[in-house]
Amino acid sequence: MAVLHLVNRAAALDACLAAARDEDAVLLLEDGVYAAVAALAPARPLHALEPDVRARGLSARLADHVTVVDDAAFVRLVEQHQPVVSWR
Amino acid sequence: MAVLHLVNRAAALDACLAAARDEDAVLLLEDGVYAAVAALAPARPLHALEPDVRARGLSARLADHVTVVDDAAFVRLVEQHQPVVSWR
Amino acid sequence: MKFALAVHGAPYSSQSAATALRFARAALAAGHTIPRVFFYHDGVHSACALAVPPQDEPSPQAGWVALAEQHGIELAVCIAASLKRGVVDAGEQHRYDLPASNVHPAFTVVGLGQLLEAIMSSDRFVTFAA
Amino acid sequence: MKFALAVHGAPYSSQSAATALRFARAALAAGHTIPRVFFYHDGVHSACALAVPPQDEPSPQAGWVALAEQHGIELAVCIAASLKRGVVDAGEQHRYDLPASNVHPAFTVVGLGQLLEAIMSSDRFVTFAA
Amino acid sequence: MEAKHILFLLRQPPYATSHALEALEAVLVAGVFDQVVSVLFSGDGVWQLVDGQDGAPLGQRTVAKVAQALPQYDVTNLYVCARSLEQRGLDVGDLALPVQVLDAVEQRTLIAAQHAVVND
Amino acid sequence: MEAKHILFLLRQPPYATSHALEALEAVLVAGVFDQVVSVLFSGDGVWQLVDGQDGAPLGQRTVAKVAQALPQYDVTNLYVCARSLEQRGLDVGDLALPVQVLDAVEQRTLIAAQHAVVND
Repeated sequence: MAVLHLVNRAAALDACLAAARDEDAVLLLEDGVYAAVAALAPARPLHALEPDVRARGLSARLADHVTVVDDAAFVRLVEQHQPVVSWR
Repeated sequence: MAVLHLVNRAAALDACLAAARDEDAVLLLEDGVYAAVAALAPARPLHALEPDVRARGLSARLADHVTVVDDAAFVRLVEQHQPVVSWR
Repeated sequence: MKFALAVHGAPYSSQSAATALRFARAALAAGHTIPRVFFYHDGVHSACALAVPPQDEPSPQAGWVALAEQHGIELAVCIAASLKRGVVDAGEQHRYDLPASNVHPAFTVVGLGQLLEAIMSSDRFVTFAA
Repeated sequence: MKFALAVHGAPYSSQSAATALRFARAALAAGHTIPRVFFYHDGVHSACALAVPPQDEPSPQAGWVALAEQHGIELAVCIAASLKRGVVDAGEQHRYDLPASNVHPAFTVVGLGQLLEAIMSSDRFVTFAA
Repeated sequence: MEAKHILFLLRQPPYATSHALEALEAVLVAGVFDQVVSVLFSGDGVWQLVDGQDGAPLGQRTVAKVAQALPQYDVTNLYVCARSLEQRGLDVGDLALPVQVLDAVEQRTLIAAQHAVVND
Repeated sequence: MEAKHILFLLRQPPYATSHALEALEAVLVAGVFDQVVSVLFSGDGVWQLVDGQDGAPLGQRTVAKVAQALPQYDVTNLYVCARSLEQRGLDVGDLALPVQVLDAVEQRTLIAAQHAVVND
């Protein structure tokens, strides 16, 4: 099964990506969503948590390849992946 | 008067050095002392706080240009500098 | 599915508890069960009954308490982490001769074994890091 | 010299309070005075009277209390930061109808103005960051 | 008592912790003390200034709104680090309030002119 | 109940916070539950392993000593990230206990084989 990586600080994304396979999913949340900004986002598929994106005023500033997901979709990502790994 | 910069996380040293003048003093403390390790230390005079260095097992691993200081010398640095700026 | 959650951060110094609470609501709404939420490290501060949130801000604790009552979730506070941080129930108050206790009655103080038990008996384990 | 100190981190989630305590001892030994230590942000947890440190580890709070008594230091806890984190004295317990209070009597709950006053009236201001 | 030069060096991002909000509250209080108060946003602290924030989805106050109140409390020396903006792909057009952009040399001069620096 | 594969991913440096120590305590407890327990030290977590530590100057327990107790609690799958060591100028000779060095591919395989990952 593919792995779900949760990243709650932008600075932790590098370490996460070094340990993630192409088929694994990465969800940016909390301060991790800053890594989804166009100027900063690495070139691989990323998810970003909607309440965190919106609160920080980042909705219009994200890279094109970032998928914004709500809490219900966060739950579906957890259903579909194992294990769930947190990076900070 | 010269400035005293306190750095308590290694990752904050870059930002500190961008804001420090040559005559300013930089004291690494707490997790900041990891930036004093030979493999990581930038080429400028640095102080590192002795109890933090010793606890982490770093006494023999520091760069040559790092001066290890005890709490009494920390106090003297504060006497001799103004302002004191903290970076984390 | 059965989910086990761990909360590692304190309200106001981390979003950990707030994110976990929203996730828990969404998971329950999707039909999943959450037998236990384990509060570890600074996460134990969520159990403190003495916090007064700023006006116009929801109480993070009230959210947990309501969810636990509605869905039979155990709110488990790690004793090894809570005792040193001053989050104590009446039993510990008595044992250590402390002037008061402050754990909200909806929370239960437990040992670290309960974290492992929750992980072992669930389909997914999610840590909400500090 | 007169030093003002600010402590921003909680014991066990930051060395802030422990480093500040060692610094304060060294400063007093060198003949300086410290009229006030201001506990802000998560630093307010240092005032909680219910913490039980692990065996063989010194109590961070006992160190502050002893120093304050010997040298007449005001241990000032910021009310804006402490109330939301569940660190409350008897006055706030009464005002907000809380089940207990937990501020150690050696600490005083004050407003943010006291931080500015301490900065303005001292020769050096040192923040011990979280 | 002579007026002191007090700089608030704000480097924490908003929302994940209350450090940003609590530090801004301290700035507001400083504004009423008749000191020479300055604020420098740097590092992830520049995110406090970004336009379009809305704390509501997180049940929090909107941090940029608090920052916008600073001039009303007589805090008008508001600065932002040029390099921190650039590194994040931001410019002053992205910010919710007018602030003066400082390069590294200007920041060094600002810091060295202070009696005290308060950080978040 | 089938034995689960549980990985402790330890990335925090020791001493500044109690996260490292508390996470190691959880590993020790996990050791008695008859599960397949592994520990991966990575990022600043590798500092937990460095030889010559002494918590006494900080009034704390020595974290490397706690890590050294892991094998006695039947936790023998101990791994460290090769890149994290290199970045800090460290090699296995600097460490206080024997651990197996994993490259990035091996770490990905280890993580993907887990039922649950506990982080610090």
